[in-house]
Amino acid sequence: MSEKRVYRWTATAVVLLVVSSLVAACGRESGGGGASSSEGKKTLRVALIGPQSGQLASLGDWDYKGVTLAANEINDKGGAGGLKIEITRMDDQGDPTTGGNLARKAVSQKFDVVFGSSSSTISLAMLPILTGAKIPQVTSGQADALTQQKSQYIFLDSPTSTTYDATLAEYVVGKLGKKKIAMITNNGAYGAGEHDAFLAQLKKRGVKPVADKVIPPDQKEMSGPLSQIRTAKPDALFIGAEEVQSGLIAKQARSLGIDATIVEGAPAGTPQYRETAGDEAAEGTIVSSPYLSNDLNEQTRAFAAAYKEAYGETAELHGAKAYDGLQLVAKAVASLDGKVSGEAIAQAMHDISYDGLLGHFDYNDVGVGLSQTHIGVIKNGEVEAVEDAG
Amino acid sequence: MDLREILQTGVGGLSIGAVYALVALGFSIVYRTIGLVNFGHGDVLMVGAFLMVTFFVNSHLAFPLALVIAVALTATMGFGFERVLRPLERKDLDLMLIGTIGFGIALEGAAVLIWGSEGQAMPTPINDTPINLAGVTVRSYDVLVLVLAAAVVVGLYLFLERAKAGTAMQAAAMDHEAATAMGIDVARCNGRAFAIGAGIAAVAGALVGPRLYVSAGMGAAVGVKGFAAAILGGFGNIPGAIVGGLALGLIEAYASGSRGSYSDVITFVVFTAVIMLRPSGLLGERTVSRP
Amino acid sequence: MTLLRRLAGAGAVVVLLAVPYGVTYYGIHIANLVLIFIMLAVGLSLVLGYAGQVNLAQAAFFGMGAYASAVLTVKVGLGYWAAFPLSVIAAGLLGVLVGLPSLRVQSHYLGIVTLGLAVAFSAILVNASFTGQAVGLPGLPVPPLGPVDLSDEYNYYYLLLAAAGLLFALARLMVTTELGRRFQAMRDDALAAAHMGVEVPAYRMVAFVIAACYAGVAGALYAGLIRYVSPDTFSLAIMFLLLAMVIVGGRDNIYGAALGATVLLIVREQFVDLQKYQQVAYGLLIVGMVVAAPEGLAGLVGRVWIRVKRAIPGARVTPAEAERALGEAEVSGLGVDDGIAARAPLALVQDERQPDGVPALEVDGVSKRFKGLTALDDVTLSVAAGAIHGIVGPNGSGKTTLFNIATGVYGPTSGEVRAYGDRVSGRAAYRICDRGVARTFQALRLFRSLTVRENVMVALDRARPTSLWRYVLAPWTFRRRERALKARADELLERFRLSRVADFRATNLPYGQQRLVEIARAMATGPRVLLLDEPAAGLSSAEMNDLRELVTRIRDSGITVVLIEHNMGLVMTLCDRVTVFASGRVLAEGTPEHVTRDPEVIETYLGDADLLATGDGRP
Amino acid sequence: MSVEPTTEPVSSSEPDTAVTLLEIVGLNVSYGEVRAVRDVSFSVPRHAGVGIIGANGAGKTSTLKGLMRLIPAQAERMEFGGQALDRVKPHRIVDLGIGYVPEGRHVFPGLSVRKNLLLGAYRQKWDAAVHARLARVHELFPQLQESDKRLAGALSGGQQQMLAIGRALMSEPTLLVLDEPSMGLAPVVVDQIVEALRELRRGGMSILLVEQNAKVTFSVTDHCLVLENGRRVKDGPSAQLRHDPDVRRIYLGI
Repeated sequence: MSEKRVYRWTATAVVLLVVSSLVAACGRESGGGGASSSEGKKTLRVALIGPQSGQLASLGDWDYKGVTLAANEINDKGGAGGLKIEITRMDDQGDPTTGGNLARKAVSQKFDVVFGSSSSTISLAMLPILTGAKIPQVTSGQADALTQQKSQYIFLDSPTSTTYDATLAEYVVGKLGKKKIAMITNNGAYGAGEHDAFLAQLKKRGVKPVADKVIPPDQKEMSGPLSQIRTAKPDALFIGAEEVQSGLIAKQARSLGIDATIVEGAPAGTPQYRETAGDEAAEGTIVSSPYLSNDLNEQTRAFAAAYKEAYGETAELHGAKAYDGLQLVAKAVASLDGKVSGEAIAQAMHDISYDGLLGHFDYNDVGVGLSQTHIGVIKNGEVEAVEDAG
Repeated sequence: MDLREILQTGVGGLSIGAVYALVALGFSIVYRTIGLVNFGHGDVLMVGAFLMVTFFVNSHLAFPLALVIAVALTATMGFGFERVLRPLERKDLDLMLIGTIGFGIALEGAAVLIWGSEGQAMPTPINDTPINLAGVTVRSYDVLVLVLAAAVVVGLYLFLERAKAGTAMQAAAMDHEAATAMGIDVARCNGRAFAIGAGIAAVAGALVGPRLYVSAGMGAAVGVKGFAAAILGGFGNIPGAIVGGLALGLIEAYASGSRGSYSDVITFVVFTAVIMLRPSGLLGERTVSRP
Repeated sequence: MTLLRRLAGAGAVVVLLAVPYGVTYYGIHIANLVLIFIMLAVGLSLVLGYAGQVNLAQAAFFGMGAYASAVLTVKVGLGYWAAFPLSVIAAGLLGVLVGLPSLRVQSHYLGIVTLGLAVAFSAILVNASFTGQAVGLPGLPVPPLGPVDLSDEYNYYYLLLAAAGLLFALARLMVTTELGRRFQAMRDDALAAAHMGVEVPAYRMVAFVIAACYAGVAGALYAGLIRYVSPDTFSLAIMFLLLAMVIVGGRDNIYGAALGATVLLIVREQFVDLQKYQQVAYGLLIVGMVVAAPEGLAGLVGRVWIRVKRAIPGARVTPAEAERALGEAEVSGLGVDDGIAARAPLALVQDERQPDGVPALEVDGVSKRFKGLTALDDVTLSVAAGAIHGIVGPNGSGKTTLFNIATGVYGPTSGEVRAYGDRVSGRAAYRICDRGVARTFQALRLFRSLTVRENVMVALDRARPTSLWRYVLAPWTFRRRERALKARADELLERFRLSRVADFRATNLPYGQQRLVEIARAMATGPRVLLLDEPAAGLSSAEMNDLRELVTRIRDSGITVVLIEHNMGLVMTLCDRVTVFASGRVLAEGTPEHVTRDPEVIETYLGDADLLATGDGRP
Repeated sequence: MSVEPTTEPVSSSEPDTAVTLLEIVGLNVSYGEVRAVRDVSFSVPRHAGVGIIGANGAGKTSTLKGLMRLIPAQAERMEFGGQALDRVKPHRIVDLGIGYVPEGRHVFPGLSVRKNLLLGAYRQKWDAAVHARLARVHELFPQLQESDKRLAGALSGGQQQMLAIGRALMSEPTLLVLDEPSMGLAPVVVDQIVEALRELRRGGMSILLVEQNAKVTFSVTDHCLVLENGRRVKDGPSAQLRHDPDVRRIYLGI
């Protein structure tokens, strides 16, 4: 028996020796990058952490395009308070653990600002790490849970679910007077947030949903719950799910003969929703979104043109959110004239206000900068703004 | 749930069940002839679906033509896949398990490289007008799915029962030594079986494309359910795969109908109960002749 | 040699302790994750690699450990360390639940069932309100440890190192003692293991519970480290990553599992940037490893190490070591001619339980039908205590079926088999073994991954699963128990003159020697009745004589022998009485001389009664 | 015993010793450590019947499987009709005209009797000639015609044996190789099999028969080979071996 143990022990020792030196090496090498002293600071280092694969890949892609467009524009005009903006993209693969790991990597490599992530769950996983390291975190997630952490370093670049759904409920129940409302939401972080927010708004207006179906985020075949919704004969159907699933729900609802008006928050405003649902099923969908279309005003038209020229795609909400986010950070950094630190940037972002594509940004102490959305309706493939329902 | 709803959910269950049946068929035919449990089979379906997107959606070919091209291409790749996985055939299960999972991961990576990570929606080939049958709405595309699935099953049955090559393939599965003595080239039969399995997966991918959303990750979920369906029906048993697929589709539909978010829980708990009661599945396992 | 070993051991410990001082904040986080995944991978290696149970729910056990700790601390309000043991127990209970199907189904069936239950478990996590649904549970408490601030990952590293070291040492103890041997025996050949007294169903459940508890510890410590749990973290992707770690590392090897976990995690972190190509490379790496080096990294390291050792002058490489690493058995040199006749009496314990006058083995009207085929038709025969009883007959006449009923492979359709008066037919194989009935098999069924001595030790070991508590509560007792068991095994091997091959893998020995090992293993269970199924098949004439002498010595030491054999020369000279079978029925019974004169027997055998008449009638 | 079959060997078609159909020189087969066949040599002249007898585990089946290239085997020379066997792929052996009836029959249980037989002629087009052959097999084994549509797995042991022989005949072989056709069969069925083999011999078919039952072998072959523990210990004309004390010793051990 002893020979066996000898060879085993020595084999493990040799290998662990090699491996731990590898870990040490990779640790030391990546740590070095961020050691530039703050006085001679020439660049503002921004880490963009978001999904590049899996279900949420499109969200990650739009964030990246919005931030990069803004960065290039700012750098062309001499950078943020003289600092050249440098973006480093990291893929969290739509998994909170990887998101947490990358947040620690950002802290370890002393990034100044972190953009991420597009999903509320991953942003929530990153929040304690970045806040602990006093690094400002700008997220395109909109779950209310993000604001409940009472962090001074979290900044949502879009209104919270409550705001989306308050505007929506006000228009659907108040303006259109629809009473028989059915709800179908997935139990992912976004879907659950939308479900609770919209239900609260309905209760406030004394309306009880005629049907309230919850499905898993990856379910694709919804004929079971939809057929029950059809029996309830609703005249409005609220959807709380990501772009792709919302599209599938709309398509399957129409093919099951449900003709209720479809009512949803931001996802319904994206090209991906319309493409998945098909123009016919998407027709007439009521959308609550802070960025209804590209030709709201002069600023949005310029943004849409620059976006089209840079990426050959039509701009939409998520790109606009990220663009506003970086413009805001740049304005905050400019106001610091040189003394750049995590704390200073965060404090500046609370102090200043900014008129962006999505509206007037003025951050409260829990990280919400925008509290207003607009109502739009999808007509033959385009989102048209209804009169201001704000 | 009143009667109408029960029937409506049932129709939905059958349409997704038909897809699970096709996936299960792919699993069973490869297992029956080669003794290989290919956990990457879901990803072969994904490749088929992406080929449909390329030919039917992007290059606007007619649906039947695009379908034939996609199936032919995936089936030819099937021969190649079999060559890659041949060292794993008839090996013990753990190596086969992780080997084919690795193969699936590689396929997913390749799909991301070729078709991008976002994936694409696929319109239904015929306009999906609802047909009203005594209060129960049946989506016309569901009918097409059931018809095409039935056609594949009949085609496979005819090939196995009538065609000489099909009979030879069955013989090779039942007794590969006696088959060799009769002059049957068992190795080529295995390649052909894998190609047929891949072709059927391509059909399933094409049919499920409009229903789900074609993306690199779509294979895994459908793969697990398809494999469960194959086992439920009786692994390696061709009629069993069809019964298992439809049964699993119905279980899932009724589970998601009643307790919505717990549908996966109910589906797999019922599946475990059936397997515990009848370990060899509803119609009995047909194993391959392991040497 | 021991100097080299101690040096290497100390070196490893120093390195492990020094890691935090050489890495950045991100590096230490990766090191912490590596330690957590080592605990998970070692647990999976025990149930999948050693016990051969295809468990695809390890990620769910990991999730249960983490969530139990989260819920108990945040929702129920317990302290972290109060919740810790409860979380491990919760994971263990889930292990029992997910392990139940292993009693009914195995291999790919068990794979999909455990995978399904894991998917169901994560669906529960996503839906149940108290688990925070899809958002999960943020803001988990930092484990208090006196003055040490465990929110600092550098300090947490040492907590994880201690836990991983403890679990690794416990795993090493388990695999090098009775539990590991029984797992591997059960994996190599569950039927043969049951015949050696291993309670296969109980040990399958034990394997699942151990893997679940390992994952429970890892889960609770993960909750303490990350302080945020969400359902996505315990998904199928993590399960397949764990599986890759165990298989790429080296399947039935806890060192391999630890190695696989370390290497794969670091490779994944290094490649996290070039995501697109990483997945293809990662998938192909796994396929390549499985096809090219099924024994994994540990196997490769082992092989390299042996070659290095051979190169060092003076370092002695024992043949057993070479065989283990390089697979070549340098045993062909061991001729069989050194004989297998043994001097000392072979019975281990003079058994006083033999009530005289009661037949050693009674077959009472036994029939057995398989879906229309009648293998045995109302067979009755009796074997006197202390006799050597031969059973002969053409192929397919039901001889082996009778043995299978007597030793519990399956039950009879009707009738009963009794050993020394108490019923054995219809009982589980390991219970029949405890009643003193042992057997060898027609086709050799030695445990291929165990050495000759380990094969015998599995049979010698009479411990019941209930005595497994010792591993946790009194691990030091094993040194003494193992030494005693090894001594008894060596003594038995000496009697069978197998000591020189004790360290070789049993299945690499020449055919004759393997037959001998199988008989020695059967004798190790301390039987009162020994059933030998065609022991002479494939033996040379020299080996045949040794076998004849061996069986006689076994009988002389008070053990009744029942022998199925085709070689009539052996049967004639060895057996006191012979029963002739033909297509499932007893054709004739009596002394060898009487039986071979019976015209019906000759008819069945030679097919021509008058053939004998022309012979010179020599006995 | 029902019908008492004639015990002398059939010899209506004289073995054409001039032409050797099958020539095996120095055949060795081993499974890992176990050397099952140790340089066995024999030959089968045209129209002749050669038997291989010996106790269980003597290497009889391994010899056949080695010759049929179903298991790895080494030999100085293995020729059939002048062609070297060791360069032919296993599934091409049947093209040379060797029909094989495996030990334990190995019919295709899930296929019908008709399909089993047709697969015997897999290498030819399933045309009129093949169907004529099918009729001839039905004549030789009438029971196969009655159970034409039944699944082979549902047949009795005897019927499966006839099917296995019929299947091998479907490729119109010049040499029929049979491995223990009498195993596990009732005596009356064994007689039917023996009668069919004798009729085939009368039709000029050459046969290589491995059998444990000496009587069956002697009544169908002209020449016999005796194997013990993988080695050829004795061979000679069947008539002479019938009364040889060594044969009796091997079988009865006295």
